[in-house]
Amino acid sequence: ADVKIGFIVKQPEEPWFQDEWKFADQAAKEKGFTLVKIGAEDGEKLQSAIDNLGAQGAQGFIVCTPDVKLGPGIVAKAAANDLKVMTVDDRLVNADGSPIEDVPHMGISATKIGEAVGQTIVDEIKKRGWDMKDVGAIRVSYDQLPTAVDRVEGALSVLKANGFPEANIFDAPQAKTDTEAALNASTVVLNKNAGIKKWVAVGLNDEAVLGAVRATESVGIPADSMIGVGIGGADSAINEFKKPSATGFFGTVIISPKRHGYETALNMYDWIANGKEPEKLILTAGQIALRDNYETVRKDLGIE
Amino acid sequence: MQDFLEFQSISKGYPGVQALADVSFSIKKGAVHGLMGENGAGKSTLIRVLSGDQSADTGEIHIGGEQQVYKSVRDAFQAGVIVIHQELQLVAELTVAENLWLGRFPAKAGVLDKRKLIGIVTEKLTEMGIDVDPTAKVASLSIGERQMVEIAKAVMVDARVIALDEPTSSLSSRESEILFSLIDRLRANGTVILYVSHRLDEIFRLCDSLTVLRDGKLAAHHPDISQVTRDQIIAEMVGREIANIWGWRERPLGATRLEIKSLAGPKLPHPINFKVRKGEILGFFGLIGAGRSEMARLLYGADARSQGTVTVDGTTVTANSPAHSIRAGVVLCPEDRKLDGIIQGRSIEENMAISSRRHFSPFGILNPKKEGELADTFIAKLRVRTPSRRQDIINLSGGNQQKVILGRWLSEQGVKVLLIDEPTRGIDVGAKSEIYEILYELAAQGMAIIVISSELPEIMGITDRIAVMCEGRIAAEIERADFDERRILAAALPDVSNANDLPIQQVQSR
Amino acid sequence: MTSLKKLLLGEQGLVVIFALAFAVVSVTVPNFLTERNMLGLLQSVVTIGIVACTMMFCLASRDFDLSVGSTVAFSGMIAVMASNATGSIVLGLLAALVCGGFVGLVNGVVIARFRINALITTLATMQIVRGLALITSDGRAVGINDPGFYQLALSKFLGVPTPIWVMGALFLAFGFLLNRTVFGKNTLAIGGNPEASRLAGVNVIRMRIWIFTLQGLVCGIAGVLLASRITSGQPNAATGLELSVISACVLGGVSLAGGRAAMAGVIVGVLIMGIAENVMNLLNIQAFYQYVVRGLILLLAVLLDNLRSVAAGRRG
Amino acid sequence: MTSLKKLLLGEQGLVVIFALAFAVVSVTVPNFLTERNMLGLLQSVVTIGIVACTMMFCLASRDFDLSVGSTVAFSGMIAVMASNATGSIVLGLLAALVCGGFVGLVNGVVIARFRINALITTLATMQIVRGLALITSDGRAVGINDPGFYQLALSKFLGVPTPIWVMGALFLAFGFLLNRTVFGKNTLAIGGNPEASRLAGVNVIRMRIWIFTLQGLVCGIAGVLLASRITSGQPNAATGLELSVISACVLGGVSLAGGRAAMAGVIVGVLIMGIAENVMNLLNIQAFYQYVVRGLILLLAVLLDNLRSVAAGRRG
Ligand SMILES: Nc1ncnc2c1ncn2[C@@H]1O[C@H](COP(=O)(O)OP(=O)(O)OP(=O)(O)O)[C@@H](O)[C@H]1O
Ligand SMILES: Nc1ncnc2c1ncn2[C@@H]1O[C@H](COP(=O)(O)OP(=O)(O)OP(=O)(O)O)[C@@H](O)[C@H]1O
Ligand SMILES: O[C@@H]1[C@@H](O)[C@@H](O)CO[C@H]1O
Ligand SMILES: [Mg+2]
Ligand SMILES: [Mg+2]
Repeated sequence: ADVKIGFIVKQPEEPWFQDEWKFADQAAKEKGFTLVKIGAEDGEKLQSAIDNLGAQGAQGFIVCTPDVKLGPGIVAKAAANDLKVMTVDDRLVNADGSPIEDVPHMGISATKIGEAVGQTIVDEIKKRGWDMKDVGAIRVSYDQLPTAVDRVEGALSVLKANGFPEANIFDAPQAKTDTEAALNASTVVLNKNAGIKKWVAVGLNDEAVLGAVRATESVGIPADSMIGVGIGGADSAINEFKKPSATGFFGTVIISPKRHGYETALNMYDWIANGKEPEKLILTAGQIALRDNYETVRKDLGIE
Repeated sequence: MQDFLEFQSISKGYPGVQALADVSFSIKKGAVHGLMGENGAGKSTLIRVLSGDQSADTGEIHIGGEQQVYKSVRDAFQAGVIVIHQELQLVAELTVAENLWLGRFPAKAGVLDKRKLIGIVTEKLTEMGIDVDPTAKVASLSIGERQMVEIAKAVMVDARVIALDEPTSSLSSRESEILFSLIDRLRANGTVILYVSHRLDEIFRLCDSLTVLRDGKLAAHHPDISQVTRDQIIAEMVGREIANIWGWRERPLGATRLEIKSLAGPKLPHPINFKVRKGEILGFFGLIGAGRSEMARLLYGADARSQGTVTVDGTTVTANSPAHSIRAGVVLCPEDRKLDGIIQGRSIEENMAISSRRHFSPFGILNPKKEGELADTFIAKLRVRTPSRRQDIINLSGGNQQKVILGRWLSEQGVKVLLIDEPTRGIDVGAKSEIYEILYELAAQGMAIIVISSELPEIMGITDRIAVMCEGRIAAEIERADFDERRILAAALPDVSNANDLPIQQVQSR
Repeated sequence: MTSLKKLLLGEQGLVVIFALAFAVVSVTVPNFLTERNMLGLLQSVVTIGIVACTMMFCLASRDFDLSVGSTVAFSGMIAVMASNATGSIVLGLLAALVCGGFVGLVNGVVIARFRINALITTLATMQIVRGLALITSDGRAVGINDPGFYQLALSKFLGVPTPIWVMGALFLAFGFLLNRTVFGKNTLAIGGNPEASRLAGVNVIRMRIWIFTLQGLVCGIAGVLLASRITSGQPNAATGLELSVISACVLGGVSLAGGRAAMAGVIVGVLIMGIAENVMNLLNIQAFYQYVVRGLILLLAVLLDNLRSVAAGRRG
Repeated sequence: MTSLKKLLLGEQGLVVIFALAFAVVSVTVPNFLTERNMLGLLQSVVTIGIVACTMMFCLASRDFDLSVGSTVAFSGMIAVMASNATGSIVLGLLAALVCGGFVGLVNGVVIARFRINALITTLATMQIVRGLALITSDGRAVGINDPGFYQLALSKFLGVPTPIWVMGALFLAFGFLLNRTVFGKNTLAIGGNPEASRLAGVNVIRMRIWIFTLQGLVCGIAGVLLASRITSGQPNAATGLELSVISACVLGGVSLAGGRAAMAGVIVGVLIMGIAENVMNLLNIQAFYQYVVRGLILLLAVLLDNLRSVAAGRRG
């Protein structure tokens, strides 16, 4: 029979997911199966999406869930529709918070990505010879999104472990996850601490960190007094690197949508067509990209 | 003089109603032409066609020999046609001056000319003898004042044709007189005036010629009004003779039904006291702003009182809201049907049953059959002109809307005190006498009825006693045996020294 | 010809147009008219459908409620937390209803008694309640301990899942309330002319408070079903629900200017929204194009309905 | 005593209350009343402030526009793409204005000419335009090639950044338009009583189309400034802007029922929203509590304003 596979993501507008879909499409073309791409921003939409896949005769789906706690519901819904299920990016958990190990997963832990960010910042602070006491850290936060908290906390934990004073970390809560909101929130932090001249910034993604960078520019902090490290590595970050002169946006942790999109789709196909069950857990690594090496890094990850 | 304004076979239909059918007549230059007919006869529709607001299905309008083709009200305005509509068309949030200029503000390159804006209006208002502040927001004016502002629109520019649709329905004789002298001046200038009214006195006082509509058709055309009599016109309108519109007769009066003690509120600072007996009809007369409506609203609990008690059959009505008053047997039919009466978008049936349905809706569950019967009864009794009781009330003619609102209150059960504010505003002669009959019937059953009216003939014609209000106080209480126009008007006027220029011609012409 | 026109443009015009559209979709879109897909479709509109019942009353009385999404999320979370804490699903349910009802009551009192603009009030409570949901859960979803709770959503009766039955029952109940009771007529009257209604003895303040409270209670029900369906209480659930629900109502002919509403219309509005989503996914329409299509469908639906009322010569 | 009461409850009451609140905040919140923070605050309200100018007209004429957020994002993106493609910033600017104006024109024509509910129409265009933004950019941020474009936002005049000047200029211009021109009076008249305005010969349809078109143009300006501030065109920018802008207007005393509006009020409304955010961040209030506080401030502001109008004895 024809193989039909669903690929459900939580935020279809995000470039990351566009890329995952793009690479999954590649796999579909190679193997000749149908890929159904559905965006599902919340638990309810996700439920309907699974029903919808069942109704159109798909055999399985890959999902990046809007919330990991939706786990038991997703598993039950998949079973009810007789669909195989794999997760990507974010791993499902039970009611008690433990991972649902039966469901094959490919992803990277949010905390690990965050730690990579933190490490990059610490290295650069040392390289520039700054005294951590004089440096302020902007924590562009969006605490209602659990992954966002994990990433930001991952980064800050590395900073603190390396002697960054806790008192110099300032929260800049974004009202929304766009650059303007991050810019407004960061501006307040900078103005409140006008005495601090050197800054670093972490956030949930590139857009958040960019907001902090724009804020430093608008209050006249020079680019070489700012170290912002984002997460994602898509166009927002690349645009920054392409600017004629370096900005405070120092680097970004690129995670590979290629593996996440292409390999998961391929694995699901194998599972359906050949009965070959995928590995239960594959963790991919994030890779740091800077202004001068981002092109190579992207090539290495196969996303050019 | 040749005919200046000509209607040629005008027809206009709405779903279920032929509002105008093949109506043709013409009016001479400089004439004031009356337009009469029962409620729903098609008067306002004809005026809406003239104003460019609605287009006729067939037929032509000629002014000064030229055929008029209007795509919008603007075209009609440019052709020199000014219309004062039956319902007030004012923007409450704007000032008096701004309302008078609306649609043609004085401006240079789009920037308002504030001087001219206020200057000319002040001039015109003074000229007309209208005492309203041009910079006041219309929201702060009483209905009567608003009506005067509406009328002032007619003189803001020089018009060839002015149509006035029941301009005096909420005016007292004093303000009406201002309008009449204005009309006399316009007539002298050669303006054609089309004048709609249900008040025969006014028609005879003002008009040179007259047309009567019936069921959308031309019933009669009188090029010279001096050739017709009142009774003839009534017969042409209603299709039957009405011997005595008022029909008042002696009734036995019972014990005190309603007692008001020191009633006062923010807009009515002087405490008011009065009593009404079982079976009695008490009239309240006064000039605009005398405080009659305010008194009724306080009594009914529509507005918050600062003090005072309302006692019905010896029991004091404690709580103070319309819902409570109704339960205590006190109801008010408000004066402003558009603002306080009709419920737009809902059917005649629902508009009538809204209050009384609680008597036949066990556990809040409706009884559609009962509601239908009730609606049909009052549609027939009050002669509401409509294709069906399910018609949206907004589609009725003004007078018919008023009848529906009256029906709402006349159909209430267990009413002990009925307050009606301007009950026959916009209602035709035929229906009027039927409404009075219903009031007498209710009174005979023991109800205490309070009628507020600005029409002196009406109040003298149907009440047993008149309380005259002046500047928020009851200036006089007069028994039927002592009714006298001069006395009543004198009491209504704030300053007695003015008693000599009482506007009594209108009353005398009766 | 004329009778077809009459049918299309009559009172039930929207329903007829909808039936035609449904027939077309059934024939042209593969996998659409299957029992599975129909059940899936109905389940996908349970939240919108349930909340639309009371939103209809709210709009009909010339009010507005933006806080429904937050209230659904909050009461769903409370249901989960309460049933986890007490071990009793019934207590969880009750807690959700109390919570939802309370939010509605507060909205109603502030709007009706203190006469504060409904848009602003409910925009404020929308944020406050969302904040409370985030605070009580610390921003994380709360898992359900007792698997019995999932059964609410999974259980079936005559092959149809319970949530759909609940929605159907509420459609019936609120349809009855609107057309056959004094409460319903008074709601419409208030929407038509609040001042006239008050003078006609309707206790407008009490009515409005009741309508908002009912709205809150119904959000509580929707919240419980949602939590059960997604097997957790999520503080971020149902964002943007308010606009979907209001759209469904307006599509169904409820007037934002008050005074006009019909349950059949609202059901059709809800179904149109659900079918649009369903069909777009069945046809595998790209995410970005879905935005455009969704917008166009909305426009088309009101445009058709509008042609209808213009032809019917409605005034105002 | 009475003169204080008069001041508080008079026409300018909201402004006075605001001035008092501002004084209190200045004294109690550290770092608030610094030049840097003031400029930061003003910059943070540029988008809301600019769009509020025309939203005021829209609401005053009894309309409603939910599409502003999408239009700001879309026209910002178009500005960047056009200036990248042509190498000319001016052409980019023009392209943004044309785009914004076009969206507004479409809204206006559909709403005024085809008489379709404004809420539904703009909800539809909100989605369509967002979809277009995502489609043209493939969902990605578009970087600005010419650094001169950033200068729009970074450049200063008399120490104050250009965007703030632009906002100020628009406040003046639209304040003038509202109070001193035929256009403004007609807007208020249409909102206050559409039927009376039509009968008085105001071309209601043309006015409404103009208002929406202006709204679109102004969104274009806001979009360009936003793109310049964040140095890229982002298809996801400015989501939810519509509700913030409408809140600011309503806070500033613009009536949703039409007919009532004042520029000073709207400016105060915009500032209240900006100050609330600013102060919460200065005081380090936790994100989840910010929701609650934001809601409470909104309520408080309208409550105060309401007390004022009740005391002033306004009817209806
Ligand atoms: N938009 C409409 N839809 C349906 N019927 C209408 C509409 N407008 C008017 N009518 C009907 O047309 C008829 C004529 O109405 P019109 O308003 O011209 O009466 P009128 O003579 O002015 O009465 P009144 O003395 O009560 O003002 C009435 O039966 C009315 O119900
Ligand atoms: N909406 C309003 N706002 C402010 N003042 C008002 C309003 N309505 C009436 N008034 C004022 O209150 C006073 C009493 O008016 P009321 O309407 O009670 O008088 P009335 O005797 O019934 O006269 P009318 O014939 O005008 O109805 C008048 O001075 C009037 O100007
Ligand atoms: O939401 C994030 C997404 O932005 C991408 O970074 C992959 O991981 C998901 O959890
Ligand atoms: Mg009439
Ligand atoms: Mg009165």
